Amino acid sequence: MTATLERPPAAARPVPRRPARWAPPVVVIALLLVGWQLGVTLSGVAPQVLPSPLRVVEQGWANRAALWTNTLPTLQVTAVGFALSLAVGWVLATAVDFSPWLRRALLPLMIASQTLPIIAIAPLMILWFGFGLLPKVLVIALVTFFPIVVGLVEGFARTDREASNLLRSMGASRWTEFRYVRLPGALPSFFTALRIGITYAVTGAIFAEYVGAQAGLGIFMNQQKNSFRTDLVLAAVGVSAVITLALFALTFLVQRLVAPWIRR
Amino acid sequence: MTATLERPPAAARPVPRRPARWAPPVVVIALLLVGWQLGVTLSGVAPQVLPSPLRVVEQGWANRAALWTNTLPTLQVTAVGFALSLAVGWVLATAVDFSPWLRRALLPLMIASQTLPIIAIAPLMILWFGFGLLPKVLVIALVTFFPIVVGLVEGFARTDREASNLLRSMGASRWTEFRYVRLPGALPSFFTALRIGITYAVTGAIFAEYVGAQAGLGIFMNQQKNSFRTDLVLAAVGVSAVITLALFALTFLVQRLVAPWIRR
Amino acid sequence: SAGSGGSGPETGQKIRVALDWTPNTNHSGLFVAQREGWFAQAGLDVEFLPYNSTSPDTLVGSGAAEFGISFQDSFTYSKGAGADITSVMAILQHWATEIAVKADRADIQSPKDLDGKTYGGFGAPYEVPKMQQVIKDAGGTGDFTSVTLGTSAYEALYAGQVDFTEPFVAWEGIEAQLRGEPLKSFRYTDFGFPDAYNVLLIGHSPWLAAHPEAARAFVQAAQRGYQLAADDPARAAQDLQDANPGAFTEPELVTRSQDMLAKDYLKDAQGRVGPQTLDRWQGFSGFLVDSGTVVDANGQPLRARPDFATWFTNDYLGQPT
Amino acid sequence: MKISVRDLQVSFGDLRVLDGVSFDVAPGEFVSILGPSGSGKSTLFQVLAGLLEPDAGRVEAASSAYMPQKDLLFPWRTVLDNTTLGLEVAGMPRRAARAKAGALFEPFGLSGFEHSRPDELSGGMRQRAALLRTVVQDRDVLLLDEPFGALDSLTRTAMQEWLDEMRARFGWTVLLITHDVREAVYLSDRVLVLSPRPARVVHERTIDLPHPREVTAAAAVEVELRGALR
Amino acid sequence: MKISVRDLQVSFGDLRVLDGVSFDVAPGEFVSILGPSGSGKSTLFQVLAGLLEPDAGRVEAASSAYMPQKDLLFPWRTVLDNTTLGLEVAGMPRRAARAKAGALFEPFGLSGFEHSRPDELSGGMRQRAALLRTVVQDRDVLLLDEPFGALDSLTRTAMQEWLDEMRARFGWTVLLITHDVREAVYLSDRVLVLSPRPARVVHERTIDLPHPREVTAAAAVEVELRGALR
Ligand SMILES: Nc1ncnc2c1ncn2[C@@H]1O[C@H](COP(=O)(O)OP(=O)(O)OP(=O)(O)O)[C@@H](O)[C@H]1O
Ligand SMILES: Nc1ncnc2c1ncn2[C@@H]1O[C@H](COP(=O)(O)OP(=O)(O)OP(=O)(O)O)[C@@H](O)[C@H]1O
Ligand SMILES: [Mg+2]
Ligand SMILES: [Mg+2]
Repeated sequence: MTATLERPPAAARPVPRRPARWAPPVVVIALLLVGWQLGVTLSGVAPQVLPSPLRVVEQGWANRAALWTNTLPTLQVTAVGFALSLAVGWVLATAVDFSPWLRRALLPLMIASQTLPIIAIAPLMILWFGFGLLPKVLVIALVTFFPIVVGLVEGFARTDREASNLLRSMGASRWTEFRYVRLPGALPSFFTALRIGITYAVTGAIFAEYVGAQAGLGIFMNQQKNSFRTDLVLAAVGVSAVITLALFALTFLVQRLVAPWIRR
Repeated sequence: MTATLERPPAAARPVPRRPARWAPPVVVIALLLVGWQLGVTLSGVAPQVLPSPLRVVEQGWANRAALWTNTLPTLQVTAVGFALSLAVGWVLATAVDFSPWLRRALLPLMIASQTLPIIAIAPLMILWFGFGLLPKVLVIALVTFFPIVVGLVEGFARTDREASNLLRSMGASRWTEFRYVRLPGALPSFFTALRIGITYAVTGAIFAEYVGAQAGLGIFMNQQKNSFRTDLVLAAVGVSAVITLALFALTFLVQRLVAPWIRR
Repeated sequence: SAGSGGSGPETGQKIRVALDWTPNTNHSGLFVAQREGWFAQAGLDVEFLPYNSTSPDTLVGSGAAEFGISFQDSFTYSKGAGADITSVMAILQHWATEIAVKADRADIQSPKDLDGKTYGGFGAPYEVPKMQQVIKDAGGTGDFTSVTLGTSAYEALYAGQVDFTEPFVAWEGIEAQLRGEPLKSFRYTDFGFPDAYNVLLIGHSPWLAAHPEAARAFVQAAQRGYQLAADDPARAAQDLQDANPGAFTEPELVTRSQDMLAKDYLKDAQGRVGPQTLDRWQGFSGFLVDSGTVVDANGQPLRARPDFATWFTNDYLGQPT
Repeated sequence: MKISVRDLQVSFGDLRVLDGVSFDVAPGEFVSILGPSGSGKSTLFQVLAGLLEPDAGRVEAASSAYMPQKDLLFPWRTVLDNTTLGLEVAGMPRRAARAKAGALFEPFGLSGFEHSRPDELSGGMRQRAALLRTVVQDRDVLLLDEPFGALDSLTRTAMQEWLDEMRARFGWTVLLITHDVREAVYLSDRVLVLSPRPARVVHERTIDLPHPREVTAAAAVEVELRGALR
Repeated sequence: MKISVRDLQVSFGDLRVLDGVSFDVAPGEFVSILGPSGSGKSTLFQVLAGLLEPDAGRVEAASSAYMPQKDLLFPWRTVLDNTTLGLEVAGMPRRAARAKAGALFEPFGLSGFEHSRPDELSGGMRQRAALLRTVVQDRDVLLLDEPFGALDSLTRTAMQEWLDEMRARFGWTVLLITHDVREAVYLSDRVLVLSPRPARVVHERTIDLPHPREVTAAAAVEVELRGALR
């Protein structure tokens, strides 16, 4: 390679500008929607089977009050449930990191917990915890705590041995070593897991409403499905997709605040 | 610290011996089971609500033929579905790593895909794909590809910039750089994600059977639930837990073969 | 009598009702009684439990609810397995589900033509024995393939993925008409299969014993609600929708369904709403027990028919007016 | 010219690092670069290796093998496979690459460690492995960023002699960053001295002594260069 | 004795690294360790810092501040916060620790980089930051593994002088691994020379010259030590 370059002093780095950043998803989603609309219109498929996107939007807008009323409880349950999930995930991962005994004892249980089908435990949940917030929150925590734990446990375990040695040479206790090396070292892995977990949180909440709920997007979807209103089911799916996307984006924001050093 | 040590040459490192390794999970699980058994016996709760573990084992054993018949299709669907999920995950993550445009275009779609409730897409799946293997395989792939993609994408993105530079200085193409640096560098993150994904795979398969199946653990659970046989539902849950634990353990084996350098 | 000691029901008696599904026309009498204030007049504080995936048989059987909606088929299995429940009222007097195939299936003229075909079902234990029996009654062998599909069964039927399924004629059946997917259906009883109470109101047996007055008050208010639904389906449909704002986005489905129930299903041969007979119970539940698929609390098939008279009661119903 | 740099300017944010650096390197020439820590020597190499775009200036550089200051051995490859990296990237079959790199383990004092993992090497051994990975690529131009910094004098002398011999044999063009003035004098045809940050070339010295050099003969040059570094 | 090592043996698998190393270090003494690359110097330090259990032998070592050969700056901390690490671990409030470490940025030539991220430093600057992180801990004993390897001669001399002065002022006991014989002679009360792997102490030389030392005065010692390293 014989490269020749002659450039004026440049202050700005070539970061894609706003339209360029937003263009790709907008273009692809627009293409998908147009294709869908055309497909539905041309095939003349019944709206109960597959409504057109225009119909979904139109009917969703017409029923925006009901959608909104049902979005709020789902949001609330998601927030509380995921907060619990984070707390449980951190506590378990930390405990497991400090004690290999606990690690061996708890990991199989945690994996097993992920195989509990809601269908099997829902009756127990209701009998034990009634119809309040609690069972739903527990379902969300159950569905989402596992990625958090795995991400943290593996993040902790991959800490540079030499970095741990440095801390030990400074006379650091296990806890100090954890705080100064293992904890920050596990953050990249944690944020990856957080993004996986939070994606399941909204679906988890909708799912949790099957355990028993007065209102919520899951209830709404079920009602509309039983009334054969596929368009409104999809409108609710759209709402939950938007919520999930927003939460996903939020994790990047949090990451930039909490761990700005993580290179992307 | 003034440490004094005088030790004979020691060949062996202090690795916990077999009984010590297996003791913790066995002890904890035994304690749980005994507590559960006692709780059920003392409270006299109806077996439809919560059967005792002894009863679950006993009835599970009595119905082992039916359990086995229903385990096989679930295993098959899990294997095929997760294989597809891995393939899709790798292809998407690689594509997205090569093209920031694709990354921005596809990531929102992938997140949105995770919010599709099976209840909404099951009818479409049936319409389009019948109720052979395909729709179930697709549901599993849908449920499990996302952790794989996120783990890989973030693993690729966290590649040491200086390592990439080194490869570029050797005249490596983007593809060669990917193969020599980004790919191996992302493996730790991939294996973490694999463990998360594979845990969801069996649950996903059971879930997928609700889309439509002749046999499988999900069908079995549903039938037994409708027959108020909570004991047999839990026996099936136990089987799926064992499968999941085995698959989880398998990931460590694969990791040791594929990427023995990952420190744990 | 026990419990409340024979004086009128304590005011504010709390009663929890477990529904089997999202609110629909099978529940209309309960919502009518609520909207018309009849529960309140009886001094009852009735709460409909929120939608949940737990079977009402389990909820009522464990005392998590005092009353619930059940079906004679599922009731037979949970009662056989030892659930502490009693059927206190028949909501639908007949089978309200039928074997349905697409109307253009010239090859299927009778259930006997279903041999070798594919059934899209819901994973309940009674479906296959029932279908087999109906097919045999119609002259077939009863050999068919069964696929568990849940609520996707209807879509699968329309798409030709399965050959027959078992819809509620007053819900999915009407929806199929509204959608323009005509169905052809066969009544089980036309081929000699025993009739059954498709939908039941059930109560927690210990609670019934302890609170006979409250039980009577509740059942009679519900009965009155269903009576109104049978007499004035339009008003019942309105009450149902008013009680569940936002739940029904297809009003025509509700009114037509309510009309159909009023016409053919809510009243017995004598025009009464609610009563049950031992004959009916022995017919269908006896058939299920005989099929060997009903098991007891220990998982052993019931060997002999139980005394079905202990499974239901008409004692809480009001006298025919 | 193998390398031609004119008026090179590089800044990191507000920090001006290279402030108009200019020099040429002729084919087969061995040029050492001396300069204070943090002056911008590694930055200059990154530009020459095509890894960093300068803010201004004109750079022409033939394709080179670059040894960064950090050793950057990959934990997922054995030491041998780390050293074949450049060859593999260039498309050489794995077996041939291993044979070629393996032959250098003996002179580099690494024999017996072919199949070790990099973190089983000492600091100096890692540095030698990184140097091996660079020179085995047989490129015309070598950019070596402090290749001998972690070596004891004996090992260092051996490596220097090896490099001197090889470049004479193959006519390599070498650009070497070092902090050891004696090393620069011993090896180079020419030495460039950079100023503290922001860096310019403040001194240039052609060394016309025959190879291999006697330490004593070059003492005067050494004193002159030390002076230029003040 | 601040440090007492008797018959120390360390192997990695089949690789025997330390083969009966014995020596003592008196309080306030400055001892340098010379030895071929890969002989086991860093391994010895790891045993002294309590990070590696020897296979046999007797080690007594007072609590020490250890500077490993790799700089190990944490990417999640600014340069300043990396240098306060040892102080924070010892329980010093963050503000006080920052003040204390911050005062050394000027003499270490790092001022202006307090709030940079470690990967924005040059190799030599990273090394100085790691040294700063070690000495600021004010421990009685310092274990320094090649602290000046990546520095140019001027910066190196400045750092050496600083260290010489400080240890005189505070009576630090210092154990230093270096490849620079002149550095060892300039700074040490005593020099130990290790053999190639498996390492033993093959030469020991007490240097009784007054401080600060003239380079010329120590030339004879330098020649002797170079001989021992052969
Ligand atoms: N990626 C970066 N971002 C910001 N500043 C940087 C970056 N890389 C280098 N610098 C700064 O540029 C200056 C020169 O760095 P460089 O690594 O080129 O020095 P050097 O001459 O190689 O020093 P040394 O001899 O210590 O290796 C330093 O002040 C350093 O802090
Ligand atoms: N973790 C390890 N596992 C296996 N072998 C190791 C390990 N650490 C060091 N060694 C080996 O021990 C020997 C001594 O290593 P050490 O790092 O002590 O050398 P050193 O004297 O510090 O060398 P240098 O001057 O190059 O830094 C080397 O041959 C090295 O390969
Ligand atoms: Mg440098
Ligand atoms: Mg070393």
